[in-house]
Amino acid sequence: MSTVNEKIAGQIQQIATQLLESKEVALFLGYTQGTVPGAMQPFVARDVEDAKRLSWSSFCVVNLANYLPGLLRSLEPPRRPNEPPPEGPLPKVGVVATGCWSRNMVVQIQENQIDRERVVIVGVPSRGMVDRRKLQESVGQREITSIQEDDNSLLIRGNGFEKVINRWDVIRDNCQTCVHPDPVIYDRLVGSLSGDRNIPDRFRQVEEIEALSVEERWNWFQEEISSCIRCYACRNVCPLCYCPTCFVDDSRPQWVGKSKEQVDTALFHIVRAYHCAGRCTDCGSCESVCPMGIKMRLFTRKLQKDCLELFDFEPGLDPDIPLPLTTYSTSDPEDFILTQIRKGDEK
Amino acid sequence: MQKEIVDLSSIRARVKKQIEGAVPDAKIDYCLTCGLCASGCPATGIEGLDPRKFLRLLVLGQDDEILKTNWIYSCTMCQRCKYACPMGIDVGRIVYEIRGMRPKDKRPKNLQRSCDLQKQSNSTGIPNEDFVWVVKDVLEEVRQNEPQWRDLKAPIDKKGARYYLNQNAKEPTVEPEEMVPLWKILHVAGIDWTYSSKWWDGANYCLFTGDPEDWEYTVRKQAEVVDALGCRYYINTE
Amino acid sequence: MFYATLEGLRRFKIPHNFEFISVISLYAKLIRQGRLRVDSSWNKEGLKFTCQDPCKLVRQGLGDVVAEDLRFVIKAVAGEENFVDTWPRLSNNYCCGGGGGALQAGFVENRRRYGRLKFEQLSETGADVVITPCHNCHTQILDLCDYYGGKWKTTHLWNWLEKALVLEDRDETGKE
Amino acid sequence: MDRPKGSVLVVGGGISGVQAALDLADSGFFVHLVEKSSAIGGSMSQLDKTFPTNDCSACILSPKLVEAGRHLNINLLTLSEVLDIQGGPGHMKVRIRKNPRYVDTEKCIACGTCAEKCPKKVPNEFDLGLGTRKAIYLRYPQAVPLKYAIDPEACIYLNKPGRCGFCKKVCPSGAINFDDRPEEMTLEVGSVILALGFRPYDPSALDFTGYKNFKNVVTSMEFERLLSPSGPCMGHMERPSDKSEPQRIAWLQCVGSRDINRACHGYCSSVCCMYAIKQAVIAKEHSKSGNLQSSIFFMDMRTHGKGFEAYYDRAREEGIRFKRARVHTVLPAKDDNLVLRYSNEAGELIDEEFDLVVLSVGLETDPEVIRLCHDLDIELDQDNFVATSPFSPVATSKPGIFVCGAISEPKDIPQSVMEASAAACGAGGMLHEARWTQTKKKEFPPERNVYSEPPRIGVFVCSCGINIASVVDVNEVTEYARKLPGVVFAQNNLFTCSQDTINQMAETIKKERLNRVVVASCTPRTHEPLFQETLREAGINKFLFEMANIRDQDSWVHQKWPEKATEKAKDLVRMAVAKVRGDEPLPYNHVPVTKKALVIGAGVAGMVSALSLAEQGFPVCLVERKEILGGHARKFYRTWHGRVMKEYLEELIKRVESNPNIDLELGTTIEDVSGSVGRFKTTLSNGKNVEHGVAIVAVGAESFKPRSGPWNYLYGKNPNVHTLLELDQRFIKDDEGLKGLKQAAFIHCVGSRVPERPYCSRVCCTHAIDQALKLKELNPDMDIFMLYRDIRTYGKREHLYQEAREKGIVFIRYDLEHLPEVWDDDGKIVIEVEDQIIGKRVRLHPELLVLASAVRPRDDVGELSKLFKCAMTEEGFLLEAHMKLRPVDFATDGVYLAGLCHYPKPVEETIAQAQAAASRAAMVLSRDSVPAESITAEVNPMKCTGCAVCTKVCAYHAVVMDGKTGKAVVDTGMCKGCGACVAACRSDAITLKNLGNEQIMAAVEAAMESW
Amino acid sequence: MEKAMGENWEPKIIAFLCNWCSYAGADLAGVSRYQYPPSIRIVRVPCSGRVSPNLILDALRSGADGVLVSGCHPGDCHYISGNLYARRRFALLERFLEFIGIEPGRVNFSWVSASEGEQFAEVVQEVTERVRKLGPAKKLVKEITICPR
Repeated sequence: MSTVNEKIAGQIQQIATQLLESKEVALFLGYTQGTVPGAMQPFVARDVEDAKRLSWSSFCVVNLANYLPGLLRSLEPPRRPNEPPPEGPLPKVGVVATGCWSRNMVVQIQENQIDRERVVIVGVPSRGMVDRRKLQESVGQREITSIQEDDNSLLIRGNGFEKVINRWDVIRDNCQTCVHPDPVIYDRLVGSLSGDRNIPDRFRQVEEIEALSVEERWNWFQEEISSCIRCYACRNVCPLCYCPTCFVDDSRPQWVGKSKEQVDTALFHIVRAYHCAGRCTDCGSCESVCPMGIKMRLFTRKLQKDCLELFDFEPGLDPDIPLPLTTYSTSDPEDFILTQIRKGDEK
Repeated sequence: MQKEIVDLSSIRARVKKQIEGAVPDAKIDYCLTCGLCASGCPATGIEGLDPRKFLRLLVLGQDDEILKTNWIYSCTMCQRCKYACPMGIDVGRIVYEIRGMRPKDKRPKNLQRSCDLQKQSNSTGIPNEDFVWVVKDVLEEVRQNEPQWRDLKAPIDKKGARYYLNQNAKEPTVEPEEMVPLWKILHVAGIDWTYSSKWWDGANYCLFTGDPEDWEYTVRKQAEVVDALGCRYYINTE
Repeated sequence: MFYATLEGLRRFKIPHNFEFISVISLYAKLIRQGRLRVDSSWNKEGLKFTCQDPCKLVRQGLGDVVAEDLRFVIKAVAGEENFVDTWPRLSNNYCCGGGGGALQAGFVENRRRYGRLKFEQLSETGADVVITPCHNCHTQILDLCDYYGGKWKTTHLWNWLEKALVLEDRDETGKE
Repeated sequence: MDRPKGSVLVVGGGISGVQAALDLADSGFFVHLVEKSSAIGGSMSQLDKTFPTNDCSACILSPKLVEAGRHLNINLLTLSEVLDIQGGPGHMKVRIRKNPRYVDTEKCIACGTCAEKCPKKVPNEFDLGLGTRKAIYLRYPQAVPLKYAIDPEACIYLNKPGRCGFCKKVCPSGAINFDDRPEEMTLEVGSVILALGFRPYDPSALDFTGYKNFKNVVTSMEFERLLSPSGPCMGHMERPSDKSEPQRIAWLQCVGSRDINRACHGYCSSVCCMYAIKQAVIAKEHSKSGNLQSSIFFMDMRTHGKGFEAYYDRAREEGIRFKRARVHTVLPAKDDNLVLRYSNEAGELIDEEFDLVVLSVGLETDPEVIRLCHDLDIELDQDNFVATSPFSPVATSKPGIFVCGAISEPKDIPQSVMEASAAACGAGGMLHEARWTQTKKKEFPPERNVYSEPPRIGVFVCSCGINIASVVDVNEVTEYARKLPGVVFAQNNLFTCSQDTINQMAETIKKERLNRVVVASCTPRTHEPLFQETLREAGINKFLFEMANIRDQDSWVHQKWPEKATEKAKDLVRMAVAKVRGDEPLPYNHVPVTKKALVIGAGVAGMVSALSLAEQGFPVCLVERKEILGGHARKFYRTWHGRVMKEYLEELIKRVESNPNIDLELGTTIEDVSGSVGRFKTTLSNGKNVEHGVAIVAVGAESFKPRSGPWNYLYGKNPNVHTLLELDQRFIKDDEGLKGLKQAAFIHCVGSRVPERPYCSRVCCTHAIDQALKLKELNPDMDIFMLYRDIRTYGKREHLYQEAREKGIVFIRYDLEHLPEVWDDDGKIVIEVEDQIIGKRVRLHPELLVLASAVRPRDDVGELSKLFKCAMTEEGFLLEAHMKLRPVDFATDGVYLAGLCHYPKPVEETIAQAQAAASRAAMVLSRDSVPAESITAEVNPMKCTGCAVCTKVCAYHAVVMDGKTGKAVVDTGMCKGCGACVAACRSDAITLKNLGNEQIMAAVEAAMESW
Repeated sequence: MEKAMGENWEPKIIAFLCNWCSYAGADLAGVSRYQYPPSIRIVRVPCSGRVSPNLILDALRSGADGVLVSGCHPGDCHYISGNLYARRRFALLERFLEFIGIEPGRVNFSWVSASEGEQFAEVVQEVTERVRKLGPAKKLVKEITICPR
């Protein structure tokens, strides 16, 4: 009897094989086993042979959408940035997409980063991915030599220990609070849809910060970013950060200093988060790849919460609903506007 | 609640047409139904009517109701509505015409009687001689009791007097001493005045019964008297 | 009835050689000319006066002019400061409800209901004396005061004019 | 005959006069704009907000006034009056008297010192006497020209020479001239436009309103001033008696309108219902307590304009009370409050107390204007408005003299603006041969190339007399400026804007080889153009310039802190220098114009537009989807004035067909549109391509046919149920059958003002009433019933309503809760409806039932709007650029609209709008090129990700995605330079010329440099 | 650089004002001589829609004790809708800055029309008071230049 993930892996292989064989796609983007125990890594299958290497587990933490625009471009003849693309149909790419990845792809479509016609999306309803830090904590900081997955538990072995842990306990925060685990757009579906989840306190972590005093919040923020080494892994893994020149690298104007001064680090995180406002689908890749364990998801999560509260908007659900910062409503909240506050006070 | 249904297979509105015949500028149709009249009228609500509703009944040809309602005797024809009406519609004038349309025996008795008496001479019906006697009697009393007024006058039928004074019948009939202050005032001012012994009462309720011929008759009689006396000015006690 | 004659002459085009005038205007003219000398010093208690603008005399008859004359005479007689005006007033004043034959017509309840506004308006002024220069008004306002429990005295103008007359040299006044 | 004069006289400097002047001056004519008072702006400048957008009146008006004030081809003659006009079209001699201002406008810098010192206070007529002003005064803070004037009646010196004269003593620029005298002049012009406006009705005579007797009874115009931030209580909404904020306000409608008894104004003033609602809404906003209770007492609510009905609906939702009642008596109550006594519809007397009563006074013609019109032999109508005809709505009885605005009928601002453009079209059309013959053109020397030069910045610090210098140490600032990086020259001037300093500045630029200039003085909003022109005269690009606002935003607001103000001035100069360092020369952008118009739709609107342009010599391509000209008007019997449509239409069609400048494309629609103003390319359905500089959309609308649903009323089921246009058909055919009818009924608002179509169709009340009158003409004994919700015979149409009542047509009001019931009784129509006055149901048996059904937008308007990138309203009508001041323009430059596709309107308004659209189009077509914004956005393709956020936030569709490269590109011809795209771009790939992030940051950082 | 906090401390506030409404309102405050504290340094921008979060952050980074962004009232925008896009951006930014511990009152937004001179003065007064209460800005300030004085 195989596990759910094994079944999914099998189906992905099957679909990829069929797509590649039929030449419907030129490449298939999925996951394969990594070298570290339990680790998975993004993988591009170019032929039927490669497709056999495709796999699936609870460790697929990096959002595949990030690689899509590049892969698509790689299939076009080389050209300069402002040169027109060639005429005629271009090769397609197959890709595996969970709920948040697919929502990310919706945003990418809205922002012209991928051409929906050129991607074949294999939707996989997400069961949540593992937070390696939680996992590590659950076994102390002992070295793990192997991880064996069952549907609801993980068997972890290391030098001199073996432990079974509840899978859900080590699932990433973003997955635990995810309300749309199902893919929003897909061409093939693997597994069955599980439906939206109702999580009343999905923004609990944000609310906890909000409940702090100003100074406490400032201290939290400063502490959170103090370990940042400005490696930009969070930016690099993010499918929404696709500017040719990132603002941190710009010198005219110089928005952010290149030094490791805390102010500049702060500005980097503020602007990075703000750039994701109304677009971030909370895939958690940034946090998963941060070598320093900075919980920068809280920043984007806050903006996500506000977008929902202020504009009743969640990104990625529908390509026809414009992104919140590209539209407006005449009745948008303005209780923060001084002249409106005063009016309110007088009343 | 089922409302009463008015069937208008054709509007006859005879009353309206009759009024329009008698009063070419009645302007009943001009009504905007804005309600300004009703807002300004103390009779609004009395007998379930007000000037606006009243006009509306006319326009919709509800003649029976118009002819039946006693609201026309609560409307004092004061014209306060006309004063502010954007169309200047004179509800008082219309009420007057409708009062006249009532058969005499269906009119308020005392009102009709006052007019009928006026046509004889005065609204109270006292004989002219009594009026002359009361004036003389009261005058005499003042002259005797109040020495400073011993030369007070109350001339009657004095030809060529400059002022003709027309006396409301209420005083000679009910409170004769109320005539005196005016005599004194005129006396002090040195006014040359006279009463007449005929058609001396200016109350004239014929204005209110709705019969123009009665009204005209009584005023004509008064005018004849004044002109016969050759007075320059005609004043009454109001 | 002032208006009965005024409008009667007008409407029926009755030929006549006299001029029809109001006694109120006559009082005012005589006072202005000095032929009637009046003094308000009698009003030591400061009795407050107000007045009714008879519809037939003012709105339908001679307009605001005669109503202003009325006020002029009352002020001369009772003292400028002792006159309290009503609102509405002059040509826009409320009818007392006694006119139009209402006093004779019977419908007493309706008549008093009509007069309610007049009663409230007059009460509002706080006046001690209400001058009613029309017989209908006089009777109606007297009745309203009685019926609704008013505190004022309803009178004709002539009583107060008589009271205020300055008499000593009356015989020397010239002729008109 | 000689060529006509290429100049026009516009009389009246209100919004319509200003609009007419601007239209003409921008299309090749020289304009003399005569205004009686000391400043232009008219009544609109006195308003607080405008309906239905709640725009700040002064804010939207000011730019137009400033434009008119500065225009090279507008000669502003304030304090002036027309005495006499001689001659005819093309050649008129106008005698004008210019009254003395006693202030030299060349010298006055509007510093206000004079007024501060003037000892004489008089009631301020701008605030309708609610506040005071001095004998030397500025009409209002944003006045154009921004020059003081002395009121000769109030001035102490002028009345007793030798006394006072303080103003002259304190004026820093020596502008006071007590010897100023009236001047008479004669102007030769080709045509005249009268834009004489209105005056608010004075309700003093209506004693029952209590106006003048009670302090807290004010007119609506007075209330505007009470609301206005620049008014006597600075927008705090205080009632006159005790300066407290009213909590209960009542508006009384129709004061001085629709009143033939006391006001002698039988017409409806058209605007009062809307302004009362607006005031009620705005008052609620102003209310500090937040529980202001607003009540409007009315007889018919007339919200017949675009967006008005929705505004009315919203007001009701916001809790504004609407009482269908008229108040006869306003009574005094405690604490200067007022009691309104009114009868409700049930006939019960109600007393209600208010803190403030606003009389919604109507509009009337000023007696002085009446006299002027008599003198000029201009025909007036029975209401003393200038008489016009429906088919030439802006022409007066005198050839060559046109009219616009409220002087020809009470009307709102958009309608006035529309007519202003129409009048400009009339005047300009008549004089088109003389276009550009009398206009002036500014010539500049070639510009020096400064690209390779290092910055050489000159700083001019103005003392503004003592306006700046008395607070700010200008010498210190000048010395400081001299040391700033890049600054090679710094100088202090007494008045930098004076003519001699300006000349000297130009010399300095040349001599010192300056390539950047900073002026530290007043506000760039008024003075930047002047200094920029100086730069051009000195041979450098005008965009190499910045201003530091050290007066309005420094010395004037920090009078108590001179040291800090000086520090601030230094900061501001440093910021300006930092900014100017990054300024680059920008091109004076122009778009060449294809001198051809495309007019879409050949109904009355389209044909009038096309003819108006063709007769001025411009080629027009007139596209009509049907095979026949005439549109809707073919089905229309007569105008409410009684003019038969057919005669006019046949004549119009003949003129269109025979005009050689008009290419007719019948049976044709629009397939595709590209390009922008001056250079559109349109593909027609017949395959033809049209290149054109402008387009006018006049595609009309449709009549709503209630074949089913709640408004059916037997339509299509009983042969005797018609729509208005169907009855018109029977009139046109002289249908004898109508004569014998005994009873007819009309139902109004069929499909209008209902949830699915929540707007008023504007024309149906008048149309239905006119038809009822026509039926009465055919058979005077016919009983006719009109079942209506509010009769909306606005303006002079009210006379028609009166006539209908006079003729015995019976009006019965219904509402949505009490709809008429209509059924078929064996082929006979039966109607039952409640008469709300007598409270009984009335049963009618009409042999003819006419449904005044809605005018609805055409379904295909949406596609057209997309092609031209024009917006639409929720109802599906086309949306103009600005509801108030740009009623015929689209937000897309070079595209205009006219007729029913904009909103339902009668034929006279359609014609006026069509002429207006032609006028606006002629402003483009009369030029070889049109200026475009210089400060525009620019894309760096190397940084652009193609995410298209910039295209989405651009309100002008100026940024588009290049389909080939996948990058954003800016159409500089369409870009207005707002920078919304710049702020939206995450990649810093799009920037605004001379307002890039780097430059703004330089200014910000400069502000913080020293502290 | 240590900023003196005290009675006489005048905060420095960068105000981004749109050209058509708020800048004009600031002018009107001057014309009407409404007095307000000499704390603000006005940067004229075409539209409040031109102001990106980056510019606001830059002002803070440069050491501004406070920031004010002011535009036309909704519906009055000279560029049709610039202020409405801005309103969304600012709503998110304002909440976000508070979230990471920037004091409420450092960054302020207002609508001031061209006819609201007094209101402009009041806004400056109020913003200045808010900032004064908070004291000199320390967060997100980049100490680059050392004040010579």
